[in-house]
Amino acid sequence: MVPLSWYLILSAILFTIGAVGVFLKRNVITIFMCIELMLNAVNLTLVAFSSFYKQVYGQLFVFIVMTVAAAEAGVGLALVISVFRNRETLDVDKSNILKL
Amino acid sequence: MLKVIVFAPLLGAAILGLFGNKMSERLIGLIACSSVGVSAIAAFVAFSKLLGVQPDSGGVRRISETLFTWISVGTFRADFGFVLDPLSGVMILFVTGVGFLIHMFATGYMSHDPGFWRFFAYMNLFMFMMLTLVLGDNFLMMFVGWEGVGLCSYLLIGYFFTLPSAGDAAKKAFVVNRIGDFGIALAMMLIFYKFGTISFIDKEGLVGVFTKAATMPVEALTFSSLWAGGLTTIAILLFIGATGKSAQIPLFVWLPDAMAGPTPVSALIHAATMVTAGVYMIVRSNAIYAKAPMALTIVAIVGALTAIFAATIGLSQWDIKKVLAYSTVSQLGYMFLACGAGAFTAGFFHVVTHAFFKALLFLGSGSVIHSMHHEQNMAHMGGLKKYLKITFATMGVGTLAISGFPLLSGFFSKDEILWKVKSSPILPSNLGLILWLIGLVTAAITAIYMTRMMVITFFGEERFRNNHGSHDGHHGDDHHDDHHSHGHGGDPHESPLVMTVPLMVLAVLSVVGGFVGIPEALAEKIVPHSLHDYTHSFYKFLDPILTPIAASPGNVTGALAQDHHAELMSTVYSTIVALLAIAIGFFLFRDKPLMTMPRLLEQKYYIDEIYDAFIVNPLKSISTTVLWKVVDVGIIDGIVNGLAKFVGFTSRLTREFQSGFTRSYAVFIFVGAVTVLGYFVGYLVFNALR
Amino acid sequence: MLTTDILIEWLVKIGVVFFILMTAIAYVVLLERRLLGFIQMRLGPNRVGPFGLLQPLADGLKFLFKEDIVPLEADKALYVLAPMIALVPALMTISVIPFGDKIVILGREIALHITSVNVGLLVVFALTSLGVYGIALAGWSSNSKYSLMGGLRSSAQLISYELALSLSVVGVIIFSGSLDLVEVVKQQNSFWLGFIPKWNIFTQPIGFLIFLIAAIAETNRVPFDLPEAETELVAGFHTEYSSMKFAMFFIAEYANMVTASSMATLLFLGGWYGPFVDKFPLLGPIYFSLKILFFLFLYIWLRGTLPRFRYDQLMRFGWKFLIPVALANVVLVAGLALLIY
Amino acid sequence: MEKVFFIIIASLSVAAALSVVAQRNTLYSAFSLIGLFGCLAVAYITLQAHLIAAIQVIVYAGAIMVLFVFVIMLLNIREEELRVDRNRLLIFSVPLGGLLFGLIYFGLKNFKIDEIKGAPVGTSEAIGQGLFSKYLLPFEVTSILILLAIVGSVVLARREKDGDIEDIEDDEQVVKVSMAEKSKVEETKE
Repeated sequence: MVPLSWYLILSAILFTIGAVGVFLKRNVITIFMCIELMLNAVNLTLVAFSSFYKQVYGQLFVFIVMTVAAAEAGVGLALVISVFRNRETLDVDKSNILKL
Repeated sequence: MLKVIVFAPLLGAAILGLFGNKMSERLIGLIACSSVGVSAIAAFVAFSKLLGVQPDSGGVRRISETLFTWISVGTFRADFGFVLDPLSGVMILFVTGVGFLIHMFATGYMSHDPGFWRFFAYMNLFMFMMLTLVLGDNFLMMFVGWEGVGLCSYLLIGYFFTLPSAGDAAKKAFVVNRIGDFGIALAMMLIFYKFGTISFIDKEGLVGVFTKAATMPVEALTFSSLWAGGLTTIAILLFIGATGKSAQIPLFVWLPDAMAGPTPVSALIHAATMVTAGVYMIVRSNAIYAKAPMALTIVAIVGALTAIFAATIGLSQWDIKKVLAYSTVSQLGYMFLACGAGAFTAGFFHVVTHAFFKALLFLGSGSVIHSMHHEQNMAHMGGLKKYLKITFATMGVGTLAISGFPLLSGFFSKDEILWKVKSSPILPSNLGLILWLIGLVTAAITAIYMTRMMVITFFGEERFRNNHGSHDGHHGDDHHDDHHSHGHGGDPHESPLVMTVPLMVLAVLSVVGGFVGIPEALAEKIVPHSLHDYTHSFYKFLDPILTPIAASPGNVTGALAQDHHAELMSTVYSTIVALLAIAIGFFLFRDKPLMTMPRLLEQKYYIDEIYDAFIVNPLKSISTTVLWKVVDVGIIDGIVNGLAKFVGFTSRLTREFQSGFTRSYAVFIFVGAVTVLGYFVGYLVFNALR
Repeated sequence: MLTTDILIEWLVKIGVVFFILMTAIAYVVLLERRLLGFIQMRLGPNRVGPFGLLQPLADGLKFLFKEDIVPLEADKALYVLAPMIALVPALMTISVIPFGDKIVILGREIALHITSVNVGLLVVFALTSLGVYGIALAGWSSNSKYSLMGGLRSSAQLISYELALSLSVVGVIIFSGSLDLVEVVKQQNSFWLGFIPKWNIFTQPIGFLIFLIAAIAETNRVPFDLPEAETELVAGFHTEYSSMKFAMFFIAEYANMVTASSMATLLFLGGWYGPFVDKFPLLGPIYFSLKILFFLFLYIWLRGTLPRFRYDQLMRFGWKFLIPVALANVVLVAGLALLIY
Repeated sequence: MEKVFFIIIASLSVAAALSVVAQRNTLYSAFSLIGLFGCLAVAYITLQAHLIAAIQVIVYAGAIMVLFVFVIMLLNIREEELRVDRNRLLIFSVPLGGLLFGLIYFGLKNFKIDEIKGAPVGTSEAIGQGLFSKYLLPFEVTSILILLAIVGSVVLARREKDGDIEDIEDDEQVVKVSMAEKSKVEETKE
C-alpha cells in the first residue's frame, strides 16, 4: 500500500513546479497551463485524502474544481484571444499598462 | 391609546414640516391645532380609562404600552414604551390641554408671519417630544424627550433667526441645557450600574428602578454621600439636569433670554410645560430621592434661593415678558423647594396650577404685545385697561392667582408648599423654618412685582401716545417684519377671538384649578362636609406613586405634620402677606409707575457679567490660546498633516509594487500564501518541539 | 492477485483481439473499396487474389516500402509523434469493449473482454477524445496551411460533437443505471411480449440517431469529413504524410469506426445478444460482429451517397440542432424512466 | 509492487510538470501537461477513484487541453522569444518556490492516518449521490458558473464588424475570421 504522504508530497512537488512556472513564464497561455497544473496538484491531494479517509466528499470537490477549471479555461482563453487581437503578443510583461 | 397621544403631534409636525410651505395659514393652523386637539382628546380618554383601572399591589393605577424593544445589549434593555400612571396622567392632561389652547392662541398671534408653517411644525414637534418625555417608561425614553424638547426650545427661541439676539439666546439656552443634560446622562449610567435597569416600571423580565430603590436603605445625611456613587449621587446628578431644564441656580440664566422667542413659545415651553420637566422628573424619581435626604436638602435650598433671587430681579424688570420669565424661575424654585421638603405632590400640584396661571399671564402679555404692535417695554404702556378689557380681566385673575389671593388656584398650591416646608420631616433641624420664611418673603415679593406689572401696564396715564415715536431702540426681541405698520399710531385694540378665548378658558382654570387640592386643614373649615371626599382628591390620587419618606432623626418639625391648628396659622400668615403685598404694590406703583429700582436688581445681580468674567471669558481665552493655537493647529492639524505626509510617503514606496507586471503580482500573492503556510507550519513545529 | 495464469490469459486475449482487429480493419478497407465500386457502378479492386481478397496485403506492403518524407520546416518530433498519438487511443478503446459473455475454454472460464472497468463507457469516451490530438498535432507540425486548417477544424468539430455524443448516451445510462458496458448490455437481455428484444434503440430512437450522427462526425467520416476534405484542403491534416505514418492515420480512422460501431451495438442494439446465445455462448461474438458489420456497411453506404457539409453548416447543425435535441432527449428519457420504474 | 508503480507514475508526472515549465515551445508545454494529466488519471485509478480518473481524462485532457491546443494553433504561437528577464522580483521566485515546497514538505511529511476500513468510495453511485443530494446547491451553482463562462467567452471572443453587431451565436464565424487573420499574420511573417 502506498502511504498517503507519498501522494501528498507528489502533490507538493507538482504544486511548487506550477507556482514557480507562473513566475518564470512570460507566455500567458503557459501561465494558464501552470495554473491548471497547480489545480491538478490540489486535486490529487483531495482525491488522496478522500480515498484514504473513505469519504466521498473530496472527490465531489474535485468534480467541482474541474468544472471551475473548465469555466476558467473557457473565459481565460477567450481573453487571451482578445488580448492577442489587440496587442499581437502573448507576453504578459508587455501588457503592463494596468498601473499608476 | 398612548400611541395616539404621542404620535398625533408628530404626524402634524411631519405634515407641516414637509408640506407646510405650500399650505395656507388657515390650513396650517387647522392641522397644527387638530393634531394637538386629537392628542388632548386622547389624553382625556386615556385618563378616564386610567381612573377605571384596578390599582396594583402598591395602590398605583397604571396603563403601559410597549411598542418594541428599542435597544437590547447584554443585560441592558430599553423599550420603546409608554406608561400612564397618575403622575404622567395629570401631566399629559395639562400639557395637551394648555398646549391646545396655546396653539389656538398662536394661530392668531403668529398670523401673517412668513415662517408660520415652520413655527407650527416646531410647536407640534415640541408637543411630541414633551409627551414622549412624560409618557416614556424608562430613563432613556425620557431622555429622548428631554433632549427633544431642548432641541425644539432651541429652534423656537431662535425662531426669528435674522435677529442676532434671538440666535444668541437660542445658543445660550442650548449650551446651558447641555450642562444639565450631562448630569442626566451620568445619572442614567450610574442608575444602570447600580440597578441593572433603567425602566421606570416592572414588566415582564424587568424589575423597575424604583421598585429596587424602594428596598434600599436610606443614605446618611452627610456631604460625603454626595460623591459616594450611591442614590444620593444619582439624585444630585438628576437634579443637575433639572437645574438646567428648569432654570434653577446656577443654570437659570438662559430662561430670561429665551423670551426672545415668540410669546406663545414662552407661554408653552418656558412657562407651562418644558421647564417643569425637571420637577416632573424629580417627582417621578421620588423613590430615589426618598433614600437620599442630603440630595433633598440641597434641592430645597437651591429651590428656595432661586425663588427669592429671581423674585427680587423680577421686581425691577421693565420688559413685560422678562418680569414673567423671572417670575417663572421664581415659581419653579418654589416647586423645587416643595420637592426638597419631601412634599412631591405639593410641588407637582403647583406645577399644574402654575401651568394654568402662568400660561394665562404669558398669553395675556402676548395679547398686550400684539395690540401694542410688538412693544414689550412696560414704560411705554399704561392705561391699557380701557382698550383691552378681556385681556385686563383675565390677566388680573392670573395675577391674583399667582400672588396667592385666597381661594384662587395659586393660593392653595402655594399654601400647601409653605406649610409642607415648615413641617417637613426630613429637612435638618431649623432649616425648614428658615426656608419657610424665605418662601413667605418670596410670596410677598411675587405679589408686589406682579401687581407692579399690572399697574404699570393697565393703569395710569397712556404713555404709549407720547413715547411711541422714540421707542424703536427698545423694541422687543419679538420683532416681526413690520406688517403691522398700518396700525401704528392708532389706539390699541383688543385681540381677536381666537386669542381671547384661550385667555378666558385659562382664567377659569386659574380660578377653579385649585379646588382639586385644597389643603386638609383649610378644607375642614371652608368646605361643606358633604364634599370632603373631593377636597383633597389631587393628593389622594397622586400619593400612591410616592415612596414613604422616613423622617430624619432628631427632626423637631416632624411633629408639626399632623397639627392642623399650626397649619391654619401658616395659611393665615400667607394670606395676610399676600393681601398686604398686593396692596403695597398697587398703591406704590399706581402713584409712581416709573419708579427707579435698585441698580443691583435692574442689572440682575450682574449674574451674566459674573458668568462672563469667570466662565465665558476664561473659556474663550483658553480656547483661543491653548485649544486653537496649540491643540488644534499644533497637535490635531499636525497629526492630520503628518498622517497625510506619511500616507504620501508610504504610497510612493508601495507604488513601486504596482508595476503592471502580472507576474510580479503573482509573486506577491505567492509570498502571502507562503507566509500563511509558514505560520501554520511554524505553529505545528512549535507545538511539536514543546 | 496477479498470477501467471491471468497474465497469460491477458496476453492471449490481447494478442487475439489485436490480430482480429487489424485484420478486420484491413478487410473493412477492402470492403469499402468494393462497395463504393458497386455503388458507383464499377468493380473496385478485384485483381489481387480471388475477389481482391489479398488487396489489403498488397496495400500494407506498399505502405511499408514507400519513401518516408518529413517536410523541411516541420516540427520533427511532433510530426513523428502525431500518427502514434492518433493510433494508440484508437486501438486502446477496444480493450474495454465486451464482445461476448463468459465462455468456457479448456476448463477455464474466460470473459470475452480484455478488461472490465466499472466506468467502461467513460473510458471509451476518454480515449476517443484523446484521438483528436493526433489530428491536431499532425496539422500543426506539418507547418502547412492546409494541414493546419484540417487540424483546427478537426479539433473544433470533435469538441462540438462530443457534447451531443455524450448527451445521447445519458438516456442509456439512465436505463441501465451503470457505466459498466457489460451491465449496459445485460440490461437489454430480456424481451417485451416475448419476442421484441429489449434493446435501447426501441426505447430511445432519438438518442440512437443522435449517437449515430455524432459518432460519424467524431470519426471524421462523410458527410463530416471536413478535416480531410480533399477538394478544399487537399487532404487536410495528413497532406504531408506518407508511407507508414499515413497508414497509421488510416488504421486509426478505421479502428475508430470499429469502435463507434461496437459502441452503437453495445448501447443500442443489445450487444452480443441474439437467439440461442444463452445456450451457445460462442454465438455471442458472432452476433456482435454481424451487428458491427451492419454499422460499417452504413458508414460506407453514407460515404457513397451523401455530399459533404460546409464547415459553417457542420457547426450550426452540431450546436443548434443536435445538442438541443440531445438535451430534449435526455429530459424525455428521464421522464420515460420515471414512468417505467 | 504498488510502490514501484507509484514511483514510476510519480517520476513521470514530475518530469512532465518540469517539462511544462521548461519547454520554450508552448505546444510542447501543452502536450507535457496532457501527459501529466494522464499520469494523474492513473494515480487516481490507484486510489480507486475510477470515475474521477475518467472525468480527469475527459474534461482535462479531452476538453480543456484541446481548447488550449486549439488556441495555440489558432494564434499560431511558434516559439517563445528568448529574452533576458529583467523583472527583479523573479530572482526571488525560485527560492520562494523552494521555500514553499519546504514548508509543505515539513507540514506533510509525517502526516499519517490510521487506516480506515471500508469499501472504496470512488464509485459513480457514491459521487452521484453526493452531488445530487447533499451538495445539490454547489452543483447547481457550478452549472450557473458554466453558463456564465459560456456567455462570457462568447462576448469576449467575438469580434464586431465595423460597429455592427453580428449574431452572437455565430461563433464559428469568429473562428473563421480568426483563421483568416492568422493566415494574414503568416503572410506578413513570410
